[in-house]
Amino acid sequence: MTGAWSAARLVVERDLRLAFRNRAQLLHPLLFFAIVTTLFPLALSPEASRLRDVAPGVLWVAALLSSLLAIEFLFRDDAQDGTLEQYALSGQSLTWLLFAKTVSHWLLAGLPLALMSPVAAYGLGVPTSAVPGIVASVALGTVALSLLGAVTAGLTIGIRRGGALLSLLTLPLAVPLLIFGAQATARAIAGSGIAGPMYFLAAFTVLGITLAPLAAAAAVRISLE
Amino acid sequence: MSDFLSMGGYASSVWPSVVLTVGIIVWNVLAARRSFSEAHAEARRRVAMEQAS
Amino acid sequence: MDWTWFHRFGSPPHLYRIAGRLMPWFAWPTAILIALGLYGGLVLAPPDYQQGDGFRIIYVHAPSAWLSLMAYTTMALAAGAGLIWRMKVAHALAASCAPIGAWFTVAALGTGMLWGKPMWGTYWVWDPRLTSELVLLFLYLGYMGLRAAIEDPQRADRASAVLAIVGLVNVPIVHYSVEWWNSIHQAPSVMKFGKPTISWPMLTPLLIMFVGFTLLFAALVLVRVRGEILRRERQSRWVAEVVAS
Amino acid sequence: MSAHRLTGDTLHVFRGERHVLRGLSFAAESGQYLEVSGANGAGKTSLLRTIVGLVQAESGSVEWNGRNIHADSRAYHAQLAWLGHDSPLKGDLSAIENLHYGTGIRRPVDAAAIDLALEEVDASRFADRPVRTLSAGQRRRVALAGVLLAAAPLWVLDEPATHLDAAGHALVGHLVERRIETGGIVIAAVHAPLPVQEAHTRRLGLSTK
Repeated sequence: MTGAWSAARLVVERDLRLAFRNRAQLLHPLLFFAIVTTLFPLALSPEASRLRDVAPGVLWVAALLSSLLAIEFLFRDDAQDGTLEQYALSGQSLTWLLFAKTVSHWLLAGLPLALMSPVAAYGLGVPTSAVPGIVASVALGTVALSLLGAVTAGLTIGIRRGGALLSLLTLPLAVPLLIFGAQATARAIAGSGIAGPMYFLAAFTVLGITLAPLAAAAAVRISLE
Repeated sequence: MSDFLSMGGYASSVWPSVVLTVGIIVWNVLAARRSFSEAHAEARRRVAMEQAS
Repeated sequence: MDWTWFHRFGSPPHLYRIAGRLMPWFAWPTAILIALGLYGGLVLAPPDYQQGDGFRIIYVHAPSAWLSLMAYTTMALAAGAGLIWRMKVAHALAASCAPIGAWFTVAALGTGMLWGKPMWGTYWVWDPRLTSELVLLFLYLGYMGLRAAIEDPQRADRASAVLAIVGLVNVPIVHYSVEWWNSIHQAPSVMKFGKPTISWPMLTPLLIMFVGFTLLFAALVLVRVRGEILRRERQSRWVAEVVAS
Repeated sequence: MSAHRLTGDTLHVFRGERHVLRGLSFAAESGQYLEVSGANGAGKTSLLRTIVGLVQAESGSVEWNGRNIHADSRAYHAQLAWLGHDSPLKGDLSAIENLHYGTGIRRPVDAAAIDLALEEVDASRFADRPVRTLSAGQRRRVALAGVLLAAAPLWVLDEPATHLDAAGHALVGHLVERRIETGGIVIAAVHAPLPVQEAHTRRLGLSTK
């Protein structure tokens, strides 16, 4: 019997290897993020001060929507080719394996987004002093979002044209993330401490780590039935 | 009476609110009953079909 | 401890009969209490010194908001029971709560907006309560959307149950974060909704309305749950006997 | 080598509105091959999915060595190899990589064991190619190598020989034969009977009504 850690490592490794063999799919959410944040200056005004005011909201809404694109693919292939069934019948804890899958999803979707956010922020006239705060808040927020997405993606497995439904299920649940994430970004831009909203984001993430994999496993089992 | 109806100048807010809420209550009562009778009719149709076959 | 009541409650024909028998006992008091509460609130209660007669909207708004939350909580708890004990009747109960809750969320939102027009000068401001209600409406719509999208009724029951529970954990977090967000962005002089200086003649009709809406919810659920049980038990013999008579 | 026993007791299974299994019972023990046959829609797949625990029966139970399979499902799944209708393979990975990850989460497996398993299903020739480039029959062979590698006493196979040629069909029969001779139990849903010795075979026919 494979130990739990090795099993999780194998799940992550497989996802990473698959993603690098098929890099285009990886880039789509990032391109989406870049394009949306580019559209705002065109729609509003190129004036730096006005852009700076809306930057937190623009960054977070764009991050939320592009993560949603990635979440749609979280389980789709694995459900179609029967890999999820094999996970469920592997003798390992399905909760644990799905947690590993969520980790690999964050590495492939959330982390690149966090690393790209300074570029988008710079385009919105955000001072470079805000970069660490923005990266930290987007990185933490996307962890929680990946966890949340694992649950809702698990619920919508096998539903034809489930994309819009997935948004309807995920976005209301992500409201706290948006509020605290955007607030952290706003404070980073203003140069005041971001600790307050970051604590909330962290608390939400911890709650997500403890509960979301369980709910995701339940959701996947139900969807496989 | 007209005092009561004018609601101290707030008639345009108070009365639509009351109408909306009462309307939703009535609608829900009707919808609940319709939902039940549909399920009932459907079950009856099914039983009849099974007896016929 | 005697668990027979639990198993009897879990038996679909039993709940079907009980619900049918209990329903009138909720329906009539509901009608009387709501009529009484409306009369008390619209006629007897004195106007608020600050909001005048406009505050009377609270007699329909607050009970609707209360019902919308109560329905969501009931739905999620019933869904949880259905998941844990694989109880059909619990899923039937959860399914009956959703449309009722969604409608009264609409009522709470609509009356809130109508209150906002004279008080804020616009139908919509991002008041924390209204915002929370709006998110709640989306949660209800997502729940019903998921249910409708899954063809297999048992799978629909169980999948939507997971969603309801996740939503229940999230509702207080949403509420809290919206309050927090509002405290940062809102100017303090803006009047918060539903905070008139309350006195007994004002409070009594409100309490009557709360009880009335609670009974209304129970009565509506009792009617709907019977239909949901029939839908889930189509194959069983007892249904054939019940619908034949 | 311990003897195993799998039993199903008055299983009732619904798929949506349809009552597919109406009080089905069966038993199989070490050294037996249980062949499930029936027309399309007779409930073969539902039965197999109930046996492995993906589907829960409305009433009735499946027991592995006298214990309900849902009592300790992880221990049960560790002794079970499941092959569904589709071969659970990733098109962008080679056969070897697929087996490395697929089997790896169940039990530690080295390259030599994977090579051996691929040889046994006559898939060594295309072991390095991305699975995407293989034919459906070749994929089925790789998936069967995965079943071999699981080293599980119980095999539950849904149409193991689909897409396979005559030689592949014989191969599946041979693999099943070997599994039951060494104390295993194999349950398979099939359209055409597998070439397995009659003495070891139990048959379970499902009808649509």
